[in-house]
Amino acid sequence: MTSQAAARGTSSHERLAAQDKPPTDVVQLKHPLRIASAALVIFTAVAGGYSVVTNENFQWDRVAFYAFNPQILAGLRSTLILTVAAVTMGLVLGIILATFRISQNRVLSGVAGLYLWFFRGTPLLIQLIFWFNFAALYPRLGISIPFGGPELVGASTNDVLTVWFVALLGLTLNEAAYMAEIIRGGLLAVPKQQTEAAQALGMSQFLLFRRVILPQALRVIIPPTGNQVIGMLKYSSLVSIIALPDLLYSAQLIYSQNFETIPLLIVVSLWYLLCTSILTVIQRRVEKYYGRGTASAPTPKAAKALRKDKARLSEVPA
Amino acid sequence: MTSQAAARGTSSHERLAAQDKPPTDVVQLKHPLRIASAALVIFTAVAGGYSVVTNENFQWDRVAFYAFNPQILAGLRSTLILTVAAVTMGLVLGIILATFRISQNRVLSGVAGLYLWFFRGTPLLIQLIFWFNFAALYPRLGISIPFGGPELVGASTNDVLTVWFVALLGLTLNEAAYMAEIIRGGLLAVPKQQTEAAQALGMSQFLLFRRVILPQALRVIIPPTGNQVIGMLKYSSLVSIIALPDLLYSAQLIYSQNFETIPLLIVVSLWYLLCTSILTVIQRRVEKYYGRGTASAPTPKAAKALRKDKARLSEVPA
Amino acid sequence: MESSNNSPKEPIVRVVDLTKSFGGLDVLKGVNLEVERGEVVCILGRSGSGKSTLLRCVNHLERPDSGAVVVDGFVMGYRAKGGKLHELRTGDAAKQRQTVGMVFQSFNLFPHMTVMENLIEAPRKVQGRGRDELVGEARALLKDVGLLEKENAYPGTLSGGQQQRVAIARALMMQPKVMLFDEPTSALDPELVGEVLEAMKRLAATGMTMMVVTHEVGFARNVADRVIFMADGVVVEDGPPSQVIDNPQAPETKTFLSTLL
Amino acid sequence: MESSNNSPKEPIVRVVDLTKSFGGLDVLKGVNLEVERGEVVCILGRSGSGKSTLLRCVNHLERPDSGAVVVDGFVMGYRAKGGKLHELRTGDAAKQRQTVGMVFQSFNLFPHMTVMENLIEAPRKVQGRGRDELVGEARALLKDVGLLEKENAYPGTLSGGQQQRVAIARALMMQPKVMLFDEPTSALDPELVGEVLEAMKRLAATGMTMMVVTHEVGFARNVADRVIFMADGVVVEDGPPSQVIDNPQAPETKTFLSTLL
Amino acid sequence: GSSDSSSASGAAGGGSGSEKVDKIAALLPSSVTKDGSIKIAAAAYAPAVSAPTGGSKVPSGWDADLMTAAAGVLGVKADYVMIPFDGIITGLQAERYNTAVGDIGINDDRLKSVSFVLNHTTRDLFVVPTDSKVPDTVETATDACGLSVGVLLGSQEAGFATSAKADCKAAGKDLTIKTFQDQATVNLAVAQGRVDANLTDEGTAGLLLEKSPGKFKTVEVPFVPVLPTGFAFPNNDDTAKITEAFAAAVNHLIETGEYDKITAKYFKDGDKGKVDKAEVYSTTVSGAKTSTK
Ligand SMILES: Nc1ncnc2c1ncn2[C@@H]1O[C@H](COP(=O)(O)OP(=O)(O)OP(=O)(O)O)[C@@H](O)[C@H]1O
Ligand SMILES: Nc1ncnc2c1ncn2[C@@H]1O[C@H](COP(=O)(O)OP(=O)(O)OP(=O)(O)O)[C@@H](O)[C@H]1O
Ligand SMILES: [Mg+2]
Ligand SMILES: [Mg+2]
Repeated sequence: MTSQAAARGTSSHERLAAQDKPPTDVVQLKHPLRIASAALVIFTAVAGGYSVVTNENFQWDRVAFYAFNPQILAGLRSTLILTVAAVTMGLVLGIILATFRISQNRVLSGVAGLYLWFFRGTPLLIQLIFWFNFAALYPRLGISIPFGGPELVGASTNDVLTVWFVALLGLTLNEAAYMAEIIRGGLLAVPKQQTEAAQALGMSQFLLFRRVILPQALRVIIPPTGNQVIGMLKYSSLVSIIALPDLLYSAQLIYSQNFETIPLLIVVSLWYLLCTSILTVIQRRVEKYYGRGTASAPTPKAAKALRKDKARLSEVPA
Repeated sequence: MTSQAAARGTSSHERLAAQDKPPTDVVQLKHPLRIASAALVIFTAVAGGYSVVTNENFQWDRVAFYAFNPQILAGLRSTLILTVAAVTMGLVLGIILATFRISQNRVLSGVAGLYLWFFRGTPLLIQLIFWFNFAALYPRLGISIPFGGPELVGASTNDVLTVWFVALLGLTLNEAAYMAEIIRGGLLAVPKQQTEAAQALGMSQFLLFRRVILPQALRVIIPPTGNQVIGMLKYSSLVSIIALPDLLYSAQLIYSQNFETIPLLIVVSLWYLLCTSILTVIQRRVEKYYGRGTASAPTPKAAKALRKDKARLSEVPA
Repeated sequence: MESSNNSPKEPIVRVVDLTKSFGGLDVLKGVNLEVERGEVVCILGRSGSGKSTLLRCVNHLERPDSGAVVVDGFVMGYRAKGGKLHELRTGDAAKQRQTVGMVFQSFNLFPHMTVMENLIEAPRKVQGRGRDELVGEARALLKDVGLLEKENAYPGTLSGGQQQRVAIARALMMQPKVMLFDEPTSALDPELVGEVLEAMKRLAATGMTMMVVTHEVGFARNVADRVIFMADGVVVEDGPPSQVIDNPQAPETKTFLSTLL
Repeated sequence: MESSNNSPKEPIVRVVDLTKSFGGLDVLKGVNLEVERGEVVCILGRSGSGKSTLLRCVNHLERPDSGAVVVDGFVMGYRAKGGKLHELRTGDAAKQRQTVGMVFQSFNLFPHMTVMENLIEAPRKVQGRGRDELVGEARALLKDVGLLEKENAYPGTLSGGQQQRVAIARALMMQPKVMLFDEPTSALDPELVGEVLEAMKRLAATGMTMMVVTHEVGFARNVADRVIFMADGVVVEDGPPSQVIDNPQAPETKTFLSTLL
Repeated sequence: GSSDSSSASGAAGGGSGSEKVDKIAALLPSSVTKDGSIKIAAAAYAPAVSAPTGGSKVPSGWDADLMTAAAGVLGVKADYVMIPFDGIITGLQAERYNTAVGDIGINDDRLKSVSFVLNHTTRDLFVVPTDSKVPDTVETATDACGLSVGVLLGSQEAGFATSAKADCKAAGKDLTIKTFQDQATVNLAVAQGRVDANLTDEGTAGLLLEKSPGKFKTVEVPFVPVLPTGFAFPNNDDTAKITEAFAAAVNHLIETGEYDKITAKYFKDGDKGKVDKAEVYSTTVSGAKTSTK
């Protein structure tokens, strides 16, 4: 039976006799498929690139013309401001939500759960339309005695919910829901022992959260947050629904009048690609920074366990 | 010094004398803040709910009227089909991209990297507009001799790129980029030793990938994939830009004529919430299923290490 | 090699009728125990007998179901007033824990802080002491445990034995009245056990009150003033090492020691 | 308790002038070694001496820099033809590995398959054998290692010793000519070591050729036909256990053994 | 031309006057008659085009009904696709559609890319809330300065608003323009006072007043020129033939009175924008009007 198995694996080889020295000249394996596929891919890329550059439908001259158009640049600025502001505020609100969610207090945790369910369950587009038209539901915002009592302080909804306010509100509330989940994951990833060690040193809840848990959680939180920022850069274009001219909508405003759709979309794509590339580089840097001190990992035993107690004298059981 | 530290922590307590028995009656701590905050939250929720239900601007009768409108239901069907199809195809393409990305072959890995960079770097909205207007760039699709040679086979771009095709193409290509990253993470999470064990058993690359690596990677891949499906359900509403009447666009078509915007958006939100809730439940189930056999974890030593070798006789160093 | 403490008869830790259960499992079933000031007490017992739970009750990381732990006259986690125990708010309970230092099996240094930061963080933020004063103190302690040159290293770059010695120094920075050790060497490679035991032995010689859960019978025999043997949630034997280790009375102790020898 | 093999003088494994380096680090510096059919060879040596790398070269999990490993007349990873070694494609190299079974320190069972699936997966898919035949064979092997009742359990629910015995059975299912063991017991709790060594001992008694990297000197002394001592990438001592263990010549062997005793 | 005289005309819109007329049908280029249907992009822009309801695929509205009737005269099936307004011209350029409807204004900018067959003229109005302080008539562009005006993305009105803004700038004042992606959102914005006025065409304004009784009123804006509107066609080799065919079909509908019937259906106060003759506007078809000026 054993020889049968061997025959299957090695039948076509030249078998060496017991005293033959194995040859020392090695003929390396060629990888014709690998080379061919690489060639095909490179060829396709070059052909595609050639076609893109030479196809005049792309209107590269118009692309160059619009690349630094002041309206486009203003849109880019709006997009960047929206992204930075929404992510920052989403992060803060997300931290609060995450701590609510993992809190012992059932009510707080339930409320946070409801929030996450609602804001992760409906499209951002609809949320934006809702906030924008909030005046149609509640013409005045204010604090009043509930169940039909008189208003104490208040203002016209539209005076409060300006376009930018609505955009930031919508993006932030939505982003916070996603950030909360990321942060929760990060907080749960910090070993319970760290909490105990800090408690044993007499640290208060707040201190141990701020100095021990959060910095360690950040290491887990940072990478997906980077993705959220890049995502936000792109999804923030949904604010065009409330007529806030961000990068994409600025282009749409131009091409809806002059129909130079393709070159304008190319301009916008190039700007987005540039921004996401820069963000990606920053993300890598930040990740590296938060990995400090922990690259060579603080798990005291796990790795060592495998090297341990190798040397042991034992008798074989009878 | 020691007494100084103690004084700080316990100064206000009644100190027991050395032979006093400590009291046994315990007065539990009250949590007035916790109770108050819970009460506030519940009150706010009830007041908010009351206001939503009684505010006639929400037009609940119209919501009920449109909830099962055939156009809305048809839109819902389109949304679901798009979601399922795009995620499935995105998964398949994502697996290919992920294997390319981690492949030793620099060209393949580079091409996959470029793909990811491009499709994660530009908004889906722009990608959809591009594909939809692809005919403006290339009126005919076909295989032809590159660099200006004659066409071999081909068809009019618009015959190929129907609305549904464009929608699926756009969503799939975009989704694949995200899935590829998820899958790559999953594949890298399978310990290298599993590969070696399978190789040592004589398994071929393909077999070990299919039977050993992939099933284990799935455990890591499933949870974020669930999030992608839920995300896709919502982001698929972007196809309204190319006039594919999905759930949201169906509602927009209706309110563009009768201007009953708010009730229709509520209807759409309710449907989205229902679908995402169902998907979340399914996601939990699937996660559980893929956790099978590994719940009580296959890490041979890590946990046990800490219980090990406790009993050891040793002399204290001099 | 009997310890050279001059045992003044004044209990600094008193454990009175302590019970604790988890879910349905009764882990501590009425533990009574006193530790004198300056005494070194080793606690032995097999896995699951409740040793760790006892230590965790002493610094109130676990709340007892009934009974109490009195450290230096104060009931841990409560304020004794008018014949009743009033539960402390978490903030006050945290402050109270300063009097008790604890060293864990798995070191639990803060991985994102250097050794020096690990040492001075709590005394600065909890006790509000000055940085310079603390750095000086920390250096002295690090010198004691032979790790002065590691003050700017991150814990991840240290060996297990080094990490555990830093953990001991970190606990001492709070100037506790009692030090608790929960199997401080059981996560270490055998070569590294010695250096940690040595550091503990030197600490004992300074007159620090210590409660040590350990399986290092050699250490117990040489350093402990008293050895306590726990089984099934109660103390079954309590006496000098010469008695408990070399001449055990309770059947549980006999069985346990025989598996070690 | 000398092993009862009747050592036929025919080498089944030949390691010839094997060198291997990682980056700048020369791990194997010209290893020469022969293993007879049915022989049990234990390999000792301190950490980093290249023992694992040697085993991994034997079944071509690592590609040698120079030299060759010949198993049953075939050069591992190559086809010897016209005085040259032609590198095999990965698929063929994979098939060739069937002749060599390997058991790892960390078991490496497939966690998502039951014990039975772990055993029959490779012979079914690689050797294309029938399910029913394999299930019968697998049951016989599981019975040998005392785990018949666990055939439908997932590895995660087994103890380390049980997992390692399943790993041995899994390797045997491929009907290899040589079995390699890389510290098969060093990840186990002490109580569990015995059952795995026992299984290996019974395997040795069946006449299986075995190369065992181990620190269990007791096992080596009792079961091995030959003990090889490696240091710094070369074989420094090679002989029967009575010679290498009880009467070592090389200074490296002496130092090493003295740390163990 | 097509010989299939029984070819279905649009089910919903067709009336007595939209039977196939072979002579006119023969004008269609073969690329259209080949599969017996024309692909029509329709932007929902009530009352010109209202999205189909109740399982039908054919939209209603005066522009859509006219198109359906014209298709009937030409003996081809009207194959509608509903798309957003700003996708119309691009869709035509990509030759995704043979023609488009949606109260599409004819202007010189658009004529650079596409061709038209005139079928109507549209007057613009401001729609303002009933309690608005905007006077009943805004005579000149500079009178509108200081207002914030909501317009629809891609519409002619968006263009007019932009030029009014330029006039205001020249006069040292300003005009705020908010461009929304659909008419429903513009309406909401006006209703809530987010913008002071919606610059839109007469038909839309009428519908809006009808659907939201008591909420809005209209304001005359004589400074905005009357716009010719029509069916839009892509510029390609067949433009001359297809525009000629559609012009002939519309003219036929005008002659038979069908045109009057259709517009009467949607303009409650009587249609002020009817045309006497369908003309071709194109920069590629010889003999066509090349400018609206
Ligand atoms: N937080 C907890 N929740 C539930 N059960 C617990 C908890 N902590 C401890 N236990 C259980 O209480 C029992 C005693 O635990 P404890 O850690 O005190 O034992 P031990 O004597 O320290 O044992 P070991 O030597 O293994 O550390 C064990 O059965 C343990 O599983
Ligand atoms: N894939 C690799 N890449 C780089 N270095 C490696 C690799 N594998 C092994 N080494 C190095 O080669 C040396 C020898 O390793 P090897 O695992 O063969 O030693 P060993 O004798 O098995 O030691 P141990 O008893 O610790 O398992 C070590 O210094 C190790 O770090
Ligand atoms: Mg314990
Ligand atoms: Mg090794």
